[in-house]
Amino acid sequence: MKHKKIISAVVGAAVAGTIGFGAHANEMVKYEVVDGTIPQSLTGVAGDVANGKKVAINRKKGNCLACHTMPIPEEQFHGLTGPSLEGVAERMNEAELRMRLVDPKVVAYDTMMPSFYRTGQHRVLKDFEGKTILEAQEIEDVIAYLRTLK
Amino acid sequence: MSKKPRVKLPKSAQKGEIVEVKTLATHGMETGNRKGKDGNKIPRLILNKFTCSFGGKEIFSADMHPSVSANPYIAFNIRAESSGEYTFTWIDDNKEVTEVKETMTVS
Amino acid sequence: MTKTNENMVRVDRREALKVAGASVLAIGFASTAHATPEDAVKYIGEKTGGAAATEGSAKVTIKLPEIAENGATVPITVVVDSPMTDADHVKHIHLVADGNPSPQIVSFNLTPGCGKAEVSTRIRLGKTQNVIAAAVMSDGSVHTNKQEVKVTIGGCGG
Amino acid sequence: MHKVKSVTAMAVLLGAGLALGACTTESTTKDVMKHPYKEVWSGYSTATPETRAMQDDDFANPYMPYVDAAAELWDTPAGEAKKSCADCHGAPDDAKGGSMGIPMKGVGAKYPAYDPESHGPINVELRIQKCQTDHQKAKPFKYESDELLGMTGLVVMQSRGMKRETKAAEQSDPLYPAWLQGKAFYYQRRGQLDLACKHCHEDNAAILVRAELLSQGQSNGFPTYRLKWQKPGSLHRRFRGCNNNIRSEPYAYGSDEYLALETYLAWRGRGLPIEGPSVRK
Repeated sequence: MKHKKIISAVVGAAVAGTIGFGAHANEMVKYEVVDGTIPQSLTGVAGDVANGKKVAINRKKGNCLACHTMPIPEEQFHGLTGPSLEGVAERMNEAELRMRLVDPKVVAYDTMMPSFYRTGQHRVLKDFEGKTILEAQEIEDVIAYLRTLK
Repeated sequence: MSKKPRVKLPKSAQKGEIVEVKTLATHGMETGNRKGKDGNKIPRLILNKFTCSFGGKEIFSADMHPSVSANPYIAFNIRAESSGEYTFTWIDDNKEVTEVKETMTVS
Repeated sequence: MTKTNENMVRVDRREALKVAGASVLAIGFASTAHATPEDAVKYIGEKTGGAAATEGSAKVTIKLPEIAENGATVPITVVVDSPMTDADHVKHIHLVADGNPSPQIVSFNLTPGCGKAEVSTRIRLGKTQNVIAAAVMSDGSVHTNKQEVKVTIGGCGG
Repeated sequence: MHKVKSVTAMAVLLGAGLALGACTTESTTKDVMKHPYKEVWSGYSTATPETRAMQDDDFANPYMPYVDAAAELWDTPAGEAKKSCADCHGAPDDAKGGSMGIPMKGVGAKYPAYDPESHGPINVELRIQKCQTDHQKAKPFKYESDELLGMTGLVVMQSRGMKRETKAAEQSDPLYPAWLQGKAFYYQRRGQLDLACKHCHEDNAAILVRAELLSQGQSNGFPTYRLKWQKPGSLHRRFRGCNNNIRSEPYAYGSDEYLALETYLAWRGRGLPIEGPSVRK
């Protein structure tokens, strides 16, 4: 895939630099998009594989199984609208996965996949206004988990 | 709005014929396990008893628990013996009784 | 990945859903405690006075969808093989769940006047589990059978 | 916006003749008349045999006690005018439509209709309310009340099996502005999950999301008894539920936005038989 270089179009009121755990959604991490990827970790803290798997399964969080088949046989009913995530680590590197999770519309404008780290969508339910679906560290955790799917 | 239970009983039958009876009541069947918007448990309120009787004699009954779906549907069979009136009764947790009577002619 | 509507229309829902495993979903029972298969057996024992049950009895047929579209309303029919005479009939059919907050679902009380031991109703199942039907005969014998139902999980985080 | 060909975008282009893009204002008449689906199907066709059986047998259909109760209300004089529905329309199934000559048969297939007073679409629910206000001089049933659901079911039922029809997509039709508005709604992403109706019901219809087989989002089964609700419900309740699921602020029952969407959906489902009151998962 070839893409024009896009310079970080940052969403929300970005607070540069200092972000870690428990970041409030309206203090979003600034990130840079390079050739349709996000090379830099959002938090600088290594992702937790076990927590990433939990977040991926959780129907209120990643809910990845809604659309993707995953190598998690103990979970019943995997969705089929998206590609299977078995072996996804062979197909996408960390930077590509980060882009797909943070805001997939940058590389696939018509995708059904939610942007897990973005705010400002149209007519968001009041309880979720100004909040991202996942927190920055949760994004990193899910990436770490997905990287194990070889 | 009072919603009468629906009862489907054939108007007529041959003596000895086994006929199917279908009943459909309208009731929320509140389980007692749900929490309301205020965070408090919504008290249990279900239809707990259904009875079909003929000539004062019970032919069929059901003891229902919260795992019966809202708007309870119960279908069963009866053997047509003689013409007369069948009484169908539902009782809820507050002992409120709903009754429907249907007549079947047996020849 | 081809996603044209026309070639997907005839998807057999049951086949599609056989991508299986095990699930947890609550429908109207926001309860953490769930009955276990042991609770179900114990409950049946209480209801039948502890009579030894013939398990997996061919006399008891349970008709349930293999996959329930929604656990809130699952249609079920139970048929017990019995002549339903004064001398030999089914007295009770107990429906029992081994994964709901409590095992009891409904007990049907039959008489020879029923002519036929076949009953249908609709039940709530909080998750994938077994439904057990226990038939108590007029001679006191107990026949049971069970059937697993997969309860679907909704797509949106719900 | 930069253009990138993605798998999804490709799939959309390959998909069932989807000439309708995200833009709505520049459509030519020819474009807008094109059907978005090659084959239109009802949610009934992908329901399980058990759910279909519940719908097929009016006795087993748990919506019907509500309709029974509404049939009693139909004959009951109400309001200051002390008129019943029957006084003007005859029996619900009267082909001549009583003294006013307005039969209920066909209403479910033709609505939403144009309402000259509001200069926009009016659906069956709002029409019943308007009848109560204007002719019975009565307080209308509340939207989504048991009474209105029962009455809507009773009215729509008279059109069962009739095919959905609408001319709303024709520029000369008074419903055309609502059709355009509904179309814009259909293709607009919304909510924290950032989904438009079309992402599920056009791009991915008949594909599983978890255990949920996505439908075409057709309206021909409404009002419906939904197993999940364990209760009858209106199309606008379904809209609100869908919006909530994608974490988008829902609109009010009977709102202009939902009436426009209802008008547009009727067009997407034209030709489908009216099934209401149906049974759905």
